[in-house]
Amino acid sequence: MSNHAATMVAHKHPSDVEGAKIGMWLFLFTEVLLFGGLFIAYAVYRSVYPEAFQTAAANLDTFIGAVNTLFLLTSSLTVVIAIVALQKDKQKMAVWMIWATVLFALGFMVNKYFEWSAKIHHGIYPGSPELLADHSKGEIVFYNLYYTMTGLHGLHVIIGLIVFFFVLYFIKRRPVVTEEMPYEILKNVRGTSRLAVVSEKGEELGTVAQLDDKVELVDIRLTYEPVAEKRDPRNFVKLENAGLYWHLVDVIWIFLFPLFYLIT
Amino acid sequence: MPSHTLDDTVQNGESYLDVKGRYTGVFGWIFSVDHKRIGLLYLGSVFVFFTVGILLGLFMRLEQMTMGETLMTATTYNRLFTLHGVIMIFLFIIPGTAGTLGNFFLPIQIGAKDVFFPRLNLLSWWLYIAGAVMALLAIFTGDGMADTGWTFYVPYSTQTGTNVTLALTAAFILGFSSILTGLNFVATIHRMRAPGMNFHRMPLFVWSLYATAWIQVLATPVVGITLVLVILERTLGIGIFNPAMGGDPILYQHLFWIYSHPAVYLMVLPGMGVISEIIPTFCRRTIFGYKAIAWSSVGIAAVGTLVWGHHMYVSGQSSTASIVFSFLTFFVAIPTAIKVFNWVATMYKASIRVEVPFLYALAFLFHFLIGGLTGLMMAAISVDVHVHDTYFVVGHFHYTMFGGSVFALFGALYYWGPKMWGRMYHNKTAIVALVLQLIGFNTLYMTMMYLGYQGMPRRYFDHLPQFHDAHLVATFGSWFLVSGLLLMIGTLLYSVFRGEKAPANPWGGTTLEWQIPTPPPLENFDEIPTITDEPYAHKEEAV
Amino acid sequence: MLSGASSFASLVDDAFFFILIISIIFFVGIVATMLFFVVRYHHTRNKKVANIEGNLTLEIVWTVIPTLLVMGMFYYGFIGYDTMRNVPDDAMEITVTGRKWSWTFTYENGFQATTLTVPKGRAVKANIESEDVIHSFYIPAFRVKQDAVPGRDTYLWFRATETGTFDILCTEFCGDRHAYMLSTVEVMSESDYNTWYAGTSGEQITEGGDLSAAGEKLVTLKGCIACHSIDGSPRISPSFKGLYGKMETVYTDGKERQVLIDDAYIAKSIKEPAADKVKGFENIPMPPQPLSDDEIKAITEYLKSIK
Amino acid sequence: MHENEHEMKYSTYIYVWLALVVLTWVTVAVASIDFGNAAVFVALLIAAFKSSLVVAWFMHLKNESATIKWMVATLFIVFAIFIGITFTDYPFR
Ligand code: HEA
Ligand code: HEA
Ligand code: HEC
Ligand code: CUA
Ligand SMILES: [Cu+2]
Repeated sequence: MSNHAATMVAHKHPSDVEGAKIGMWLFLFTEVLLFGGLFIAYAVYRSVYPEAFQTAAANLDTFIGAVNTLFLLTSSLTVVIAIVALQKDKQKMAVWMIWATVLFALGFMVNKYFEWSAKIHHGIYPGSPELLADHSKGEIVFYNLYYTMTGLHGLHVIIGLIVFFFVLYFIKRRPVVTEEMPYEILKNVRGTSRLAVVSEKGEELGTVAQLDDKVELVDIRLTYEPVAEKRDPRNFVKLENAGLYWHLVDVIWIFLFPLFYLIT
Repeated sequence: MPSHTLDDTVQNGESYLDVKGRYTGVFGWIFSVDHKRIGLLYLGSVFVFFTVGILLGLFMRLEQMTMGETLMTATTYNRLFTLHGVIMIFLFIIPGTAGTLGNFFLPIQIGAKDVFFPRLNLLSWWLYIAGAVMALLAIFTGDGMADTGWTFYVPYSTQTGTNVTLALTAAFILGFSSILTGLNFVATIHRMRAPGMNFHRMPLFVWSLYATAWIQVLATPVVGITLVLVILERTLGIGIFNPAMGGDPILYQHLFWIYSHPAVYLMVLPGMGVISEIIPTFCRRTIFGYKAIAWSSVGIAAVGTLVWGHHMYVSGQSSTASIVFSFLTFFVAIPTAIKVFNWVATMYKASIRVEVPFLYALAFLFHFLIGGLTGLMMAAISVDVHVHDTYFVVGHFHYTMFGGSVFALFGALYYWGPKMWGRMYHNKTAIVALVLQLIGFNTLYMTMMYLGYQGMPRRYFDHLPQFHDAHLVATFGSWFLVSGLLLMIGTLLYSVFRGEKAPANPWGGTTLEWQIPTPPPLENFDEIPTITDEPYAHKEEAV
Repeated sequence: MLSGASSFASLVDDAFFFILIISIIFFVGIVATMLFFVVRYHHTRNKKVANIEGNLTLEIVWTVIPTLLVMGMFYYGFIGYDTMRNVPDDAMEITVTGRKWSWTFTYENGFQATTLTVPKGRAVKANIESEDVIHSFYIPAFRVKQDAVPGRDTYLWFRATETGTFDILCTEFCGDRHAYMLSTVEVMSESDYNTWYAGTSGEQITEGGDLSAAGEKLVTLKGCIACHSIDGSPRISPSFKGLYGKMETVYTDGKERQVLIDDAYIAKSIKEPAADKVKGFENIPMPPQPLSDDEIKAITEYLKSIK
Repeated sequence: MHENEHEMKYSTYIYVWLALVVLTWVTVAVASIDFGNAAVFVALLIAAFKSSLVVAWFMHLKNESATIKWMVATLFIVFAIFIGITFTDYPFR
């Protein structure tokens, strides 16, 4: 250990939840605008081909669309419940709710799969000969948009699923906390012999009591057994951010549903 | 009175350049999450690409020296200006000022130890490198670099056999790198200001970065998805812009410029921020109209989102749209004018020291005025019908981007270089380089504007005889510019490794970066300062 | 300055000079003030600074004055544009077709040519269309420009005020030979024009009898020679010289095969160029050419004749 | 955990979810009524209402700081501008 120890830990500012939230929201903004570009395109083409859009929309199955809407809405509900549960230290409940979310998301994808494959089976997919031959330009545009927008949305659902698996992993894992110990605290613990100093490779170097005065910062790792009903605060933030992302996916679908399925 | 002087609190912390972390050597740099090292990483990589970009510019000029095919074929020329544009915009100037100077000085200027998300910051740089490598790969794979121009207009870009897909993917990734930087800066500015530093005590460079960051976050995703749509059309045949499938090629232009017009302010705002730092420092007095300058950055960013259609007056958009866009475009001139007037007013009753950074600030003003005022000419619809897509536009944007943003960046390197690497530059050489640049720059680009008004279209591999003499003059000017740039790069490199050691505050600056040691210690501040006064509080009596 | 040869020239130039003059006043004023301050308040001359933090009156003045001025500029640009977009009722119409990389002009009687001829003093409306990618129809001397957008018809109009020949350029990047997508417009006096126009006919070129001669005209008119040379010299696509009757290596659906170039193959190459891609040119797309069967026959005859 | 965090209740969210389900039903039901051109607006209006429920409750925007609320407002203004100004073009062609 040397007094360079400080550089071994990333500079950590005191954990600032508000800042992390700002970051997350800004990230969501970019997602909104990513879809935003497509919504602009949709708006433009709808204004150019109003009738064709209605004819084409009539060919999409409202029932599947509505069921999928319910799936996503419910999955959003299960996510918030998971968050509340974690806040109330009900870890098991939270885990169950995340699984429920995953299930609904899978249900959504399965539905989408059947919907797409039925359409593709009928020869309706971008650039297909049937589409180009039998449909008006407006309808072609409609289907192009439909595949792009629901496709991009589906991609987000898949990403969301992966994120939830990560969150599950974090909630269940044995937490290891690396913290920076400020100088003042270090001063106070210097005397104790109960804390061990360990090299980066893991070999024990002695006790804190034996540290010389030059050391100003140490990198400490706390490993503790998870108590069944105790949460690691950082998991909460992770779940919350995953939830924000998931709700956004939901919000986008709330618009996609009427725009593609209902305006007939 | 500067009340946040830290001289007494500063202790001899080790400079960030010497600190040894988990990794050493190159890895100590490319895996470092220290904002200062990341800033320098950007600086290094940006300058590599800048050199490539200017070389391409030089080749284009050489081709234009003669008529007909001499140096290269038309296809090569078309790839060159595409690559030149892509490099200069996505690889050089957008990450150039924000990524380099922003990363290095934003945390210091607000009294923070780092940016809010240090690891995300490193990720941005890695994404930048990934995008850059991909752009360069596009040259060697498939059928070679795209030949579409940096604007990638459909349907040409969906039909050409060249490697547009890879070039677009590169641009997409670079866009994400830029978004992450912006996001990081907004969070940093909101959450990490030193106690007492409210928004109206932030240095103006920080204000300009704040406005820039918002543009990065809000406009970039739109172009991201647009480029994806072109990729989808090329790979999967989803022709959202394809007229044969009912699509509208002009919609692509709307979506492209929704980002790319605000992007020009992304390029120039940080530069303007730099100028707002340099001027009061060398005038030794407080800045005139602090709030006006600060809020005009936000104003430019805001109005800048409303005007994209001025690139499309003759595209076939409706006349109504052209008129509305023209009307709105003129309003960006107002916040810009406010900045210019306040800068000049700052020189009134000042005590001016004419050092190289200050000379660059003057050069910035000189060029940017020309660039901006020609912008007004093109904003007037009937004039733009004539000059659109001619060398007049090329002249305009080199004046704003090169004469403006890039000169501001050069000025900043002289101004902040001593702080960044702790060494001074050689004064005389720097001045000679500047003079060469000025002569070359104006000969080159003023001539281009003349050519443009005569009707010389841009992106022309060859030119008609009546344009020949002016093209010769322009090429001649480019050689002066080359010499000036080479000399400058030489001087800067020399200063990095061999220059005299720089004092902590060579210019008598008042902002926080001048109150800490040179080069700054790893965590910038031992103790986070408390701010009680405006950033440019100079003493009345010069020392 | 570039001479102006249409009624718009003065509109555009006046707006330009109006802005230019204001710009020069501001530019010179600002740069001069700046330099004056640098000299006057150089630290060797002025040691005591005045930390003036701002001045609301000044701030307002230099916001309001530029605002008024730019509104003037907008107005100037707007009236010019307004005139450009409102076509007089008596305008004669011409269709301008842009394609890689040539222009074709079709007159009201159906006559087609690769250069434009217009009468002096009469309003001419050009209906602009594109067969492939975006081009832009630009006549610098007339100060007019309009993009040719596939799938969307655009227009412009002008009234030539001087006789003579002026350049037509393409100003939207459209590929390799963008810089050679040139033509000219000849402005004739009204009477000369009428005589010339009376001599043209909209009759199909293929109706003349000699098919090969018709084919020769067509390859120019339809822009084939923008890409295909007729003397065997290399361009971006196979030369027409010696093409007919030769064995060619092509890719069909990605598979390489040999074909004999005969009538049927030529017709297919023109209608569905993407079906067989000639080896060595497989990445250069040839746009499908909207030609009638007669025209294709004529071109085939012509190709036979250039061995 | 964090002092400024709100005590959350399961029931609130279940009510919000119920509202969302009902609104979904309303959109579907309303779609069969012929509003003519207004149909899009009705559908979008309901969608906007639904999404604001999600944003306000599920995403807790309601309890966030004024800064974040302002940021979200900025986002929507900017997006509205993008669409709005694009529409100076298409209807006037
Ligand atoms: C740093 C980059 C930058 C900046 C800052 C600007 C600034 C401006 N630009 Fe520029 N522009 C580009 C980069 C930039 N531009 C690029 C890259 C292109 C081409 C893209 C392509 O096609 O490839 C382009 C193209 C472009 C066009 C399209 C031309 C065409 O293709 O036909 C137009 C048209 O309106 C325009 C206008 C303006 C205006 C009005 C400003 C204004 O912001 C300028 C405001 C500044 C001033 C006006 C000067 C200071 C003010 C005063 C001194 C006050 C006194 C003046 C009065 C108000 C009277 N620009
Ligand atoms: C920051 C932006 C930036 C900068 C700095 C430059 C710099 C230069 N540009 Fe740039 N230019 C653009 C951005 C920029 N350009 C963009 C966006 C386009 C539009 C592209 C498009 O149409 O899509 C464009 C288009 C463009 C054209 C129009 C092409 C056409 O339409 O046909 C031309 C023509 O001459 C040109 C020339 C130059 C020149 C001569 C320089 C000079 O400044 C370069 C001067 C430097 C040198 C001449 C070389 C110096 C050399 C070194 C320092 C290194 C030497 C090293 C060794 C010898 C090992 N540029
Ligand atoms: C934009 C450029 C372009 C234009 C314009 C163009 N062609 Fe082509 N042409 C090509 C290219 C490239 C090829 C080779 C690749 C391919 O087969 O598609 C080709 C191939 C051909 C071939 C087959 C040649 C061979 O060697 O097998 C014929 C015949 C032909 N073109 C006729 C025409 C005619 C007739 C016209 C005008 C009406 C025309 N082309 C216009 C680019 C062009
Ligand atoms: Cu056609 Cu350029
Ligand atoms: Cu612009």
